Amino acid sequence: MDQLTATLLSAPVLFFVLGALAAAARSDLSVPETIAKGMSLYLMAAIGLKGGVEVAKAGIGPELVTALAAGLVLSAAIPFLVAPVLSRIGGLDRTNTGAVAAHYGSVSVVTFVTASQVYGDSGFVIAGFMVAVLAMMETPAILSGLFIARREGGKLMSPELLREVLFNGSVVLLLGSFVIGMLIGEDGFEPVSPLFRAGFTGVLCLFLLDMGLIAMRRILKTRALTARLALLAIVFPIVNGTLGVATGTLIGLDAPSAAALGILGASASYIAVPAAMRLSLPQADAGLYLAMSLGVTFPFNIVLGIPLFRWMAETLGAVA
Amino acid sequence: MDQLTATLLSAPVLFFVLGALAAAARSDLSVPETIAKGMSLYLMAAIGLKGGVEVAKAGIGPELVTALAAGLVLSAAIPFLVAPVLSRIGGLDRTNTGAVAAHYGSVSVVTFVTASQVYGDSGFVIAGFMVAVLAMMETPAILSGLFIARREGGKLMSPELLREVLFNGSVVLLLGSFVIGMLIGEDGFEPVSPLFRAGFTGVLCLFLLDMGLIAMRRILKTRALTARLALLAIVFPIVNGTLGVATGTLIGLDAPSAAALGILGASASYIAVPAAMRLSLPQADAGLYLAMSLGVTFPFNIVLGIPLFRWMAETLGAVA
Amino acid sequence: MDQLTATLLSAPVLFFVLGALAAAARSDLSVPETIAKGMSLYLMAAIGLKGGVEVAKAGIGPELVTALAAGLVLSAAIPFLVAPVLSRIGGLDRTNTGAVAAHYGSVSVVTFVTASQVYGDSGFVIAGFMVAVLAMMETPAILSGLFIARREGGKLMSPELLREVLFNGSVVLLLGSFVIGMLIGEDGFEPVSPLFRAGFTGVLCLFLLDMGLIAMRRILKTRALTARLALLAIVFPIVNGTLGVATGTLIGLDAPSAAALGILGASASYIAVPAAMRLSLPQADAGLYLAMSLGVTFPFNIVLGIPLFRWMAETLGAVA
Amino acid sequence: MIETTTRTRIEVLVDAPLAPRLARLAEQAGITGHTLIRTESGRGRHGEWSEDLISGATAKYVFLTVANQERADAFLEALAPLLETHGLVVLRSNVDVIRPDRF
Amino acid sequence: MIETTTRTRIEVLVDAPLAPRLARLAEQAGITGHTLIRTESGRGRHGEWSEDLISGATAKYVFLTVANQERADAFLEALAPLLETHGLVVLRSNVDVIRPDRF
Amino acid sequence: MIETTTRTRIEVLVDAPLAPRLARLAEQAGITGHTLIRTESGRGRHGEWSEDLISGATAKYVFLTVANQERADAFLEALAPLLETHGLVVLRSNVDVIRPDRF
Ligand SMILES: Nc1ncnc2c1ncn2[C@@H]1O[C@H](COP(=O)(O)O)[C@@H](O)[C@H]1O
Ligand SMILES: Nc1ncnc2c1ncn2[C@@H]1O[C@H](COP(=O)(O)O)[C@@H](O)[C@H]1O
Ligand SMILES: Nc1ncnc2c1ncn2[C@@H]1O[C@H](COP(=O)(O)O)[C@@H](O)[C@H]1O
Ligand code: NA
Ligand code: NA
Ligand code: NA
Repeated sequence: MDQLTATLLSAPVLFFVLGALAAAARSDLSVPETIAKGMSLYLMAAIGLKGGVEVAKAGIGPELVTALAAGLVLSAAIPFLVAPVLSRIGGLDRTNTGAVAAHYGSVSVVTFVTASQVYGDSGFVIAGFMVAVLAMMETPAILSGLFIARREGGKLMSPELLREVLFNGSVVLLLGSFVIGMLIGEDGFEPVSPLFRAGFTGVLCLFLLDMGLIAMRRILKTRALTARLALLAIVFPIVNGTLGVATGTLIGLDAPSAAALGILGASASYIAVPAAMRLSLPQADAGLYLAMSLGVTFPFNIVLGIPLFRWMAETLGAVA
Repeated sequence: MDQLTATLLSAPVLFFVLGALAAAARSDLSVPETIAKGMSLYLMAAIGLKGGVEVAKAGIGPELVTALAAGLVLSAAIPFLVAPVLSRIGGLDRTNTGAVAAHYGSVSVVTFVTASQVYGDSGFVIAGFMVAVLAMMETPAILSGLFIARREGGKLMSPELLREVLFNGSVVLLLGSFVIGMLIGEDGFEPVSPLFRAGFTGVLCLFLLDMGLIAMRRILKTRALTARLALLAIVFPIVNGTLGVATGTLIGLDAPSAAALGILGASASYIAVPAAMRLSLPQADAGLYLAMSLGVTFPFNIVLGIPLFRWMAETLGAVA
Repeated sequence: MDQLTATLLSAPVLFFVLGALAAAARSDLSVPETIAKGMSLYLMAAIGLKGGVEVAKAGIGPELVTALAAGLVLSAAIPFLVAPVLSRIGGLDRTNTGAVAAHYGSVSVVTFVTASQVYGDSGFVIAGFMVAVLAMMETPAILSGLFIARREGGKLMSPELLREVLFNGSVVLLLGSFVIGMLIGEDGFEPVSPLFRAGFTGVLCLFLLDMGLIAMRRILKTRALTARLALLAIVFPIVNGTLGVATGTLIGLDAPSAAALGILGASASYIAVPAAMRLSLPQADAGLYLAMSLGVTFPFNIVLGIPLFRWMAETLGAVA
Repeated sequence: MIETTTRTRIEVLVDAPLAPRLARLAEQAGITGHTLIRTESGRGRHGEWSEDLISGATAKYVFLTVANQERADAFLEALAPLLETHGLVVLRSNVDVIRPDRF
Repeated sequence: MIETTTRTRIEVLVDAPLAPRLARLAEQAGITGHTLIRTESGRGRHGEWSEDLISGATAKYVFLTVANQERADAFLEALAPLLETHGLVVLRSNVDVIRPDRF
Repeated sequence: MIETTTRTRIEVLVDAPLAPRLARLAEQAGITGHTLIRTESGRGRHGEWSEDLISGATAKYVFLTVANQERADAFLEALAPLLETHGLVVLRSNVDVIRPDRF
């Protein structure tokens, strides 16, 4: 697989590896939390804007609606697929099953962003509207996860939770920037393009450096992650990603966008969902779900998932 | 007014609106304080540098001196204009009157910065030296406000306050960058131009996103803001802005610079003055003056004031 | 010296001076700590990457090995040169002598970065591999300093200290980015070039603004810095820098790289070493070593050392 | 000499997303004021955590409030159901205050 | 067993711009040391605040100092005039320290 | 009424690079939990400091731990050798906790 080398030798992925190695060597290298948060806001605004500008150019087609529906279904359904495996093979109780399942139904913005950068660099361009699908898939999985955990006593939805699901910060920023991109179009984007387009890959490098540090440190200090659960954290992205690519191809997306739906299916949340779970399922073990989603699944997707789902989408696309 | 649509559809203003909507929906979207502070330092350094480089190109004329004098008078005088209104119509006591009045005499750097970006994008270019006027107008109003509040007992000026007035961080950064810009000129600016010129509008977008969040949250959680005071927070910028535009036209500034003097008159401080007031008039209600300057006047100026004062300056300029 | 004016009128150095003046005037201007840390990470990643890309173009020659060896020897030896002076003339006890000596053996990344920017702007280009020498020289001096302080009782090397020496964050980031630069080469660097190359000088300006503030504030609030020690903090960089330039010329480096070795010899650490000293020689006075390295030697090098070592390297190179 | 009165000081180590709920419970117990204090990291029976703005899931604050004994007790009662589920650490001590009517 | 002595612990919640003035008052009362602790946000009779670096007007710190009773009292006396005007929250309690001569 | 038990609260002001060593000492004394609290700046006999992320040399944390008296004493004993060399400030007081078995 030639794509694998291309991915592995791109600057963002190499910085991710550098971060992971530094943490493994127990270096004191670290990126301040607020800087990382700032970069994460920047990446979401940039990807949103660029997606919106693309849609302004290409127009909104029926594809967008189909893709949004597919994303919604995937995000809500995946938790129900992974839950029985988590409880039977992973040995988790109902609460932890629900919490972990919610993470896998939701998505990782940075995995999507890295994929769209790595793909784009070699001319394999994800359609702009997939950003809206990304935003759409962030939070439905939270409800599925809570349903699975079937919290006894108390209302199913506190007002805090409802806001978290509907107006989660990253959803609002992604969708908001997307709409702004549609409103301003290519011309209006031009003055902000030096920051949001030219600066993008560089910021992604520094952000992934931090993610490498965080992911490896999670793995090193976790106590709850058994070998079985670690294995599941690799099996899930492969299965869910395949599901995503297949769905994308079936509903008629082009290969890059089908690959992107694969990435979305495969990736697990580490932003919207963990905060919601602290609030709604506080008994669930944060160390566990962050170790799985951030410590194992995220690195897997960045390094192997990105080339894998492209290959799948190209192969399936050629067949279909 | 065509300018209104142009302003409303520029990326920075749209991000401001996005922030305000997110806060109104009680989204948990937020920009870390230190990131916002960093962007604010960047914007001040950039606007100072660019102003200085312009002056290095155009030379220092008598206009600069007249404009500085006009700015000084406006900043010192406006508090005395608004004070009687604040106490009679607004119903504020002497301390709060002085504190709020000081805010309106001083200026908002970001309002100026946004105006100069929005104007510049359509070829309506503010003269470089107006940055010096901006810096000049930051702090005289503090003294007027304290005089109005006529603090009993204690010295009028503590050493902390004197430093705040003379060497306030934003004044020093604005003027310092302005002088550096004059020293290095166009050639010396070239290596820093990618950061300070090309990146500018993009950073402004992210900063205004945060300002939208902050302004709306202020409004939502304030208790002290009565309907009357909210109305005054809209009347003041209109009146003071008109005063600024008229003064600018009278002293012979070109239309964009007269409009800029209008912006400066209309805008209210939310950086230099609040900190000085916490120190010197601690009994004044910070919730109140921040709600007025940041919650009402700032959004008004960003959305309506910018096109309004341009229109005024163009109309007056044609008449004069 | 024409170079002196060129250095003094470059934007980064002017921002450093602005920061120092603002602090001297006791302005409240300040850059949040996390922003400064973020910029420092950025500068290290950028300088590492660019060095690596240069080496990818030029290939690894025997020069690299010689220069690395020279750097290692300089870093380990300089503490032993300055220690007797510190104790006899400076009047320091053994612990403080060891701690201060370690700082002078190690290096200042930002001094190197500023020099390479200022030199590069006038076509005096430091070889890419000097970044590796920079990284190499960061930590050996720590061991020399501890040996000089000859800590009684306890092991010479705690596990924390060993990690600090081998996997210090800045060493890892510099070397890691250097290797990434070599792997991706000019082509792979292109997408990150807008952030890491175009944005570089501008970020350096803002970072040096903060360093000016910090350096001057250190000087103003230090109690331990005697006139003798302040003088030594100027003599040391001149002597060690001369040693560096001479060594560089002797081992056959071209003039810019010999000047760079001078800069490395002359500069004193304020990142890796202070943290290591807090851990290993806590009785040493942090106020003292930071005042010397950050308060005196750093400004001296930025303003005078940079043109001085260039002049030396050019003169020596012409003779040799 | 300044006159002081004894009041109850309550400190609760709490997950950041839960802090607003504590503020509401305190208010319902008649307590008008509180202050959130920043933490950096910690370790307990559930392992280590450190402030983490990316996921926002592992930051904690110290919720500090001073109140008279009656209100403090009411607040502690209201906290009880959260103690087990949300792994709160609750500390109570006495403290002298200067303007007792405020607390 | 480690020997300890009782000293007075004073904590003052104070607006950030006012913190240097407290340090001066403490020094004048003969207190050589203090530590500022970071807060995040809070609520009181004057409404809510949260750290706000843009205006710099609404950040607060906890000013913590430990001293012997005499100096602590002198410091509290010196604080008195600021209590009403600056809305300070002042807490006093006892604490055991190890090297009593330092405080 | 909520039932509480008295435990010992120990606070140590410590240089940031030394905090992990304190955590190890606490663990060796049988104490399972601690929390690090953020500081901003301070002043003592050795002059002023403020958090400083560039050199990383002058940041400090408050290391807070609650334990039963026996473990608290063991921890204080273990701290003793660091007291002089590392300029720690150590405070001890009593505090009521709700689930005493945790501490
Ligand atoms: N004895 C203790 N002293 C201080 N903080 C503690 C203590 N025990 C637990 N904590 C804090 O409470 C958090 C949760 O504790 P736990 O539920 O035991 O994991 C820990 O991560 C610590 O930050
Ligand atoms: N009872 C309390 N307990 C803890 N902090 C308080 C209390 N009352 C007030 N505060 C703090 O002091 C600030 C000012 O209080 P106030 O003057 O009542 O608005 C509040 O915003 C809180 O941060
Ligand atoms: N009496 C005190 N109360 C509170 N904090 C103190 C006190 N004395 C010292 N400190 C803190 O401990 C640090 C080191 O103290 P020192 O070793 O005296 O310089 C100071 O910078 C303060 O942050
Ligand atoms: Na997913
Ligand atoms: Na004004
Ligand atoms: Na050196």
